[in-house]
Amino acid sequence: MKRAILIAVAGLLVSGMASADTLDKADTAWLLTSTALVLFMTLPGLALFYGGLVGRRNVLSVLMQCFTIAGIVTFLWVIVQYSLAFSNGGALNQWVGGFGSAFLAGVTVDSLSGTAPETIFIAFQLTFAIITCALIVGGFAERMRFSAMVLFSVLWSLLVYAPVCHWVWGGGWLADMGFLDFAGGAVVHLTAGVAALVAAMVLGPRTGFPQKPMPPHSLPLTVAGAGMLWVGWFGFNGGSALAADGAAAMALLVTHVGASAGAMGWMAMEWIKFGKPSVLGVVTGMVAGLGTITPASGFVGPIGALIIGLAAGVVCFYATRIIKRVLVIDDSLDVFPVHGVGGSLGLLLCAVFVSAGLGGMGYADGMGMGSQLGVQAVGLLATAAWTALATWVILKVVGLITPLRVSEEDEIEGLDLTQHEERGYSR
Amino acid sequence: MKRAILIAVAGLLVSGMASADTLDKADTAWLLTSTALVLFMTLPGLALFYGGLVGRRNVLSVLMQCFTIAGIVTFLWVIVQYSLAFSNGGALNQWVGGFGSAFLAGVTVDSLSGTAPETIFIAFQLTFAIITCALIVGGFAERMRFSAMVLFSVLWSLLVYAPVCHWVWGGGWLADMGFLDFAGGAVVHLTAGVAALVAAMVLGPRTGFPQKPMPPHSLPLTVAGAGMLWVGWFGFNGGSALAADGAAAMALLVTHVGASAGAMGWMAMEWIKFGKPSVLGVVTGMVAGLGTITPASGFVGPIGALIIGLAAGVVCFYATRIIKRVLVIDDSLDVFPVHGVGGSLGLLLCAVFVSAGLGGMGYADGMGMGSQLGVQAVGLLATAAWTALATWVILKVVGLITPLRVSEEDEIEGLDLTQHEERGYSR
Amino acid sequence: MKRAILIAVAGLLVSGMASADTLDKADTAWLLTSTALVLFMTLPGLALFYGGLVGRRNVLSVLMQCFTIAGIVTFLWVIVQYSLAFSNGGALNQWVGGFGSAFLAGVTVDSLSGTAPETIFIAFQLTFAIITCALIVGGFAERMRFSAMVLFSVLWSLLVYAPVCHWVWGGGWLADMGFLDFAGGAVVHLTAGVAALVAAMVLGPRTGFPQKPMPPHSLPLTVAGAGMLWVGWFGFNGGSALAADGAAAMALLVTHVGASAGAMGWMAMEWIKFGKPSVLGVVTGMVAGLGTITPASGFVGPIGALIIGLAAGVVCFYATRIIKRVLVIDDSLDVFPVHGVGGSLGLLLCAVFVSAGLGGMGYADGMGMGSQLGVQAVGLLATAAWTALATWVILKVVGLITPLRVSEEDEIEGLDLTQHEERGYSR
Amino acid sequence: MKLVMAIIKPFRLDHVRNTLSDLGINGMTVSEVQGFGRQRGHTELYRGAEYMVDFIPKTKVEVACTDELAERVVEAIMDSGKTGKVGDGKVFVLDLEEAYRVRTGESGDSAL
Amino acid sequence: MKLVMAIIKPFRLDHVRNTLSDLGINGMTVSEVQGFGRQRGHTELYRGAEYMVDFIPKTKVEVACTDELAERVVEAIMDSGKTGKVGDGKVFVLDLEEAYRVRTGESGDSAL
Amino acid sequence: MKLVMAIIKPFRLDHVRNTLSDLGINGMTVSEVQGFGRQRGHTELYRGAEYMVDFIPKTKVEVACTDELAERVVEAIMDSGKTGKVGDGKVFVLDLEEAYRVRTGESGDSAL
Ligand SMILES: Nc1ncnc2c1ncn2[C@@H]1O[C@H](COP(=O)(O)OP(=O)(O)O)[C@@H](O)[C@H]1O
Ligand SMILES: Nc1ncnc2c1ncn2[C@@H]1O[C@H](COP(=O)(O)OP(=O)(O)O)[C@@H](O)[C@H]1O
Ligand SMILES: Nc1ncnc2c1ncn2[C@@H]1O[C@H](COP(=O)(O)OP(=O)(O)O)[C@@H](O)[C@H]1O
Repeated sequence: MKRAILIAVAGLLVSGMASADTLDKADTAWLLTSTALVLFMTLPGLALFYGGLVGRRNVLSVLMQCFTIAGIVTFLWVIVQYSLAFSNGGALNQWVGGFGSAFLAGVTVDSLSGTAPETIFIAFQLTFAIITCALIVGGFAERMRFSAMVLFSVLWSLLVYAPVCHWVWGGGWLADMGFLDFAGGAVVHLTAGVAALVAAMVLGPRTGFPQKPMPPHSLPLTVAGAGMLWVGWFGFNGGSALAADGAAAMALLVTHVGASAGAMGWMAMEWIKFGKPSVLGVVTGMVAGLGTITPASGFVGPIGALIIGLAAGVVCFYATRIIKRVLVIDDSLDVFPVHGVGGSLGLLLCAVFVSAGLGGMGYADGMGMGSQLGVQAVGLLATAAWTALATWVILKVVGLITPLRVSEEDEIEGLDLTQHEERGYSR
Repeated sequence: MKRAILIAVAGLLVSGMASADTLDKADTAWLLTSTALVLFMTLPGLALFYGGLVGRRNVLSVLMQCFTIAGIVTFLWVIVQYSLAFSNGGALNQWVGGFGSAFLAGVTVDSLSGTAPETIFIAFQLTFAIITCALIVGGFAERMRFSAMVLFSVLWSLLVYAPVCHWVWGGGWLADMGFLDFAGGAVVHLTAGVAALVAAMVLGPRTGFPQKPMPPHSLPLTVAGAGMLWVGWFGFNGGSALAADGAAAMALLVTHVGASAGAMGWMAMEWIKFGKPSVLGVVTGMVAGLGTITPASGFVGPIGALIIGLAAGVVCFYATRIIKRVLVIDDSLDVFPVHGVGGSLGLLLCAVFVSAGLGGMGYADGMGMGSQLGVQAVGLLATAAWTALATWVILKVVGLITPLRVSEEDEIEGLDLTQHEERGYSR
Repeated sequence: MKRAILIAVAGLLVSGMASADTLDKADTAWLLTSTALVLFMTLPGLALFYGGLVGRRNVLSVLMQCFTIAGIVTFLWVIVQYSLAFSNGGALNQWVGGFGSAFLAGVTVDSLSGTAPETIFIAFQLTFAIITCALIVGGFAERMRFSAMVLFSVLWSLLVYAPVCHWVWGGGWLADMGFLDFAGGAVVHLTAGVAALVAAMVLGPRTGFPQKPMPPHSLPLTVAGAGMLWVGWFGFNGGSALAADGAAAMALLVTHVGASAGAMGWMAMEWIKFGKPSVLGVVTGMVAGLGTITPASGFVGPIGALIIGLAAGVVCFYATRIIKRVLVIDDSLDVFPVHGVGGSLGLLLCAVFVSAGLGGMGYADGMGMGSQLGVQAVGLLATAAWTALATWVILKVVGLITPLRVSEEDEIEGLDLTQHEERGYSR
Repeated sequence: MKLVMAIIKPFRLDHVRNTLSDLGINGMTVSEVQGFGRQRGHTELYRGAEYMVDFIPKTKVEVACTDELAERVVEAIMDSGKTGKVGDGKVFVLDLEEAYRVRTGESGDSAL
Repeated sequence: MKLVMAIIKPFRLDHVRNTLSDLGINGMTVSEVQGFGRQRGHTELYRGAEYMVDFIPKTKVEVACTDELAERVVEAIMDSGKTGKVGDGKVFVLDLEEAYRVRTGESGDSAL
Repeated sequence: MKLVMAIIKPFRLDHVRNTLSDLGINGMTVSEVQGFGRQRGHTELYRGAEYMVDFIPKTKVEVACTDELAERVVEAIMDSGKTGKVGDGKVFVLDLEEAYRVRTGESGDSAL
């Protein structure tokens, strides 16, 4: 979605009052709010969600990674990442943006992007760039060196996030193909999921995996973060309508339904398999539901969302078991099975439930379920392939500069003390 | 309030620009935000507030109950509960809505409810249905079986919440009578409070009550949740104006004043009685103040709110002591004395401070303080009576299907391990 | 900023649709939201931020102080503080407001302040009055008697906050001089910082300072609070535009950039000095960046914000070391070096980066960098001087009525038990 | 003097303490420990997989008492700590050479 | 060798540790415990009602030392742990049959 | 009977427990403690300043065993707890006068 589809949506939904080139203060008000909500998803939402899941001796390392990513991605964004994602790339425009907006050149208090100030579009999109990079943390948690993490995040943001974002929302080739990704199934969740998986494989498992249980040190923190993610996601998906209108409202409603259905789907699986549902299961299913509804959230109706959410709960439940148990990959906090698989599932199911007959907004001219599915598959595979390749190369390069992992001794001692000279809890 | 009173309010307050049948994007922006705020009250707000108050071995059970309720009430709402609450019930319309909006039939991205998309009205009202059901958790905390809790929540939402909501906000008999309940003194707080009390009595006290002290395992969690409740309540009461106007702003201001006054009222009582005020006292008084101002928040002025809040702090302080100490009922987290008593008090005081002479918005035509008080008393008693009766029957029915309580052994071991196979905190 | 500059801003930025005397619902929607965001900064944001930093035995005392301040400042605001800050002071109007709006006399649901209801302006400004007073808590944490704290907060709010707020935003002498303080570098951060420093000196250091390490008892709480502060600050600075327009959007963007740059600046210092960056360092730098960008947030562009933030990280890092290590003053949670120094730095740098040549909004007519710097210096010194003097006098007066500190025994036992008869954590 | 050290189930602590008080024991020191033994641990769920946790929260009670009282202290703990289920715990008796009360400097039986 | 086990007030720990260091003791093990004794607990407030909490946080210090040092260790703890108020705690002395240092395998006095 | 009390590095616990199980020891009690000793503590950062923390998290393992097994228990702990670096910890052996199993009332060796 975003800018690329804005015009279409505007034609369909926006009331006659606003036209694309005057400021609409109501849209602005909602985008201001949405930006706050999406930042809230990362800080403190995701930070706490992840922080609770790791061991007591690594809680700060995860919080630190999330905050540091917020800081450095902001720098990158202002300097060049926004430009690479959203400005015109000239001859390369199918693949990546240009340098025209580097250092936010030409952006003034009066610049508009659609009906809202360009500054809020910049800030809103920046919060997406932040959370995407922060999601990856779950893949290499509890063992990556901090300096390697910083370097990795810089390169990944420039080489993976910026181009993929441009493909889909910046006017690149996927936008041209009619690829549907309302709020980031591919741009956010699939890229983060694949990157986390590759990172987990390149770094290798945590010492003790898979024999040693590694229980979350504080589920209340995780559940607190989960609640914040849910609430913040209203801005993530609802804000992606870029207007305070029926499209935003419907996006919010289906987001909420998707989250609930994901939670209930996962809960049902646990209840059936183990006789007891767990709170970690419920919140994981909720996040899976949210990640899955994300690409579809501007295109489907509430009943579609219910089905998509339930599917997310069940599929991501199995995906988690397969990655951890069958493939024995230590994607520590299950980023790939939840976000990568969820995002992919959502991209595909979106092509089904966008159908007007199934309560969706209907296909674009000349598109049908089959052709849309084809486009979605192409976008999905291209995103996954590029992310996997680039992530792997980046890690290898970073590994040449500085070791990726801490020593076993430091891992046992914990990253908090050895990387940051701090402990999470004292007297 | 809500839809029922919308027309009146619209006439009074809404600026000439918006009429009831075109989309107002500013109203939409505020309702989108308010929906996020009210969900935030439950997740993670109320979940943490309650989670901190229980023992360490039951913290997850409470978080789980809040999240699960959010999930299942969402399902119910989409399927039939919204329809029962807000659609036209035909011949039974005085008592309950119909099935016309079941599965949100006919709701499209363009449907309006007042000046905002119907989808956001649905989502906004859904967050009220969620928190009402979640509030009850405090009554049976630390001893109810999870499966019984799920069953109970389903039936209660359909048989208590949906009809009472219809009476007051869906065009039912209380709306017709001129009953004033701006944001849910009866619909939310009184129903939840009475249900919690009945559940506490039917289930019986926790093992060890009242001899054994059962201190909160983490007051910082509780206080964090309390802060979220306060902030979210701005959306709860302010959003109930269904517009971004002077009515919403005044509702927000009196909500804030009511919360502060409730906190200070309770604090004063503790300081006088025990020589020391406690933080749990302050936040409990704050919640009492908020619950009490809720029905009145669209009708009174700031000075009225100050008095209402102070009254809430003092009255709920005594109510808590009476329920726990005199009547020896183990309403574990004091839902009835805080929400039930607070909501009732607010309904009655609303009839006083709505008076224009006392800074309020003034009585409806043909209404005076006495007659309004009469209407309020009728609504209050009817709500309490129906809730008590239906809750009791539901619990008895659920008890036939599955035991309501865990075994004493499981209660001692804790619900986290025995119901969910998880522990709140590990290494 | 605020009301005083509103007219200028309105002329520059607000679209033609809204004029200063009709209600703009979009502006109202954004102010409603901003008010929630700023309250969120204190409750639970700042409360958790501070609560995590103190010892386990004092966590509740800090939470209690923040909640109690919210309660009592609300009372004061309604009764007289709003009037002293924002109403016309007649002959004394250069120095302080009058009593015309005491008890919010004359404020109705239809009263406007600019394009929004006066009630929301009242509520929005009230959240600033709350957080300013709550920030001071960090200076005297872990040793002040609760009753003395209450008395101090009352007097300080009336004698320091109200007049300084009037000078800058209420039409007083600093507003007349063209003093630039968009969202409270002087009114909020400098006053709080200076007051904390004076309080720390008058009360004396905590027992054991500076030999005994006093590590934070729960950095996850602190980091959670830090995230909330960052998010809430979007309402603090963005809301200070008092409109949902380009000015608000730019303010939000530069706020975000300032926070990031502050975090990265402090992180760089730690990395250089100690070889390792810490999460407490990053979040402290973030708060420093936010405090520093605050006065400038309506006047500078994103590159200016980047530089201001970096400067904040570095300068406040050194300031903290100087106060604690060189001057050996136990400003327990470093309020002065972070907020006082940061606010001052921001006031001065604002005069530089407001320059249109440096990407800012440009100087007012007849103002240049030199003259603006002069005005800023005068405002800064006057604010600091009055705050220091008045705070000192207030503490001395309170000390005559009731001891300021708890006994050494109570300090060792902890304020939670001795002041509030509660413990933060139990089984 | 003897030092009686008992490992019991946490929820029996109140009962044990009351029984000891009845015996005239007016001091004891309690701590949280983890026990391994015949009693099986429990399974825990973690995102769709179960794992085994084999330590069990127990409470350690230490009571210093005179030689004469020692036997009755042991009996009292055995009685009041017993549920009859596996995992009820152990009572160990050690010889205590000397005991002092910090406040007064007293030693021997009168220090207890 | 002796094992000296002391129950003291938590905030005296630093002082006790320094005094023992001065004696040449360069090892000890510390844990958090809850004490019941003559010292009364405290009341706590819970939503407008008070209740009694009767355990009190204490610190347990365990020091293994040679027979010769034992008496001076006890004295040092008694001095440095003392506030003169009820609840100052106890010092218990147990006979220690053998001690080993894991790292080197040393045993006896040289293991301490 | 003996009571073997070992202070070890926390992350060696699993290894120690397995080694003891191999010996036929099927019960032990574990607790978290803080150690002071030759091993240096670590520095911590606090807002741009470093300070020293000199206690180190350790794990205490207590095993009651028969006289015969005692030596092998000690050896097993020494082997499995050893990393060869300073701070590996100590093993202390105390004489255990009597042991009881709460559940059955058994005493002596059969109670272990
Ligand atoms: N040999 C031992 N040494 C020290 N503690 C022991 C020993 N055996 C058992 N324990 C402690 O006693 C507890 C109960 O022992 P367990 O074997 O589970 O049950 P039971 O005592 O009923 O046979 C254990 O959890 C452990 O803490
Ligand atoms: N008989 C005992 N056995 C074990 N610990 C004891 C005994 N008596 C006291 N203690 C410990 O010593 C602490 C202080 O004892 P208390 O009777 O309160 O004060 P005092 O030692 O000054 O008389 C208690 O809290 C408890 O931890
Ligand atoms: N004299 C002692 N009494 C009790 N515990 C001791 C004593 N000496 C050492 N310890 C414990 O053993 C741990 C390891 O001792 P340390 O001197 O650091 O290393 P090492 O045992 O390798 O020489 C300490 O942290 C402490 O818990």
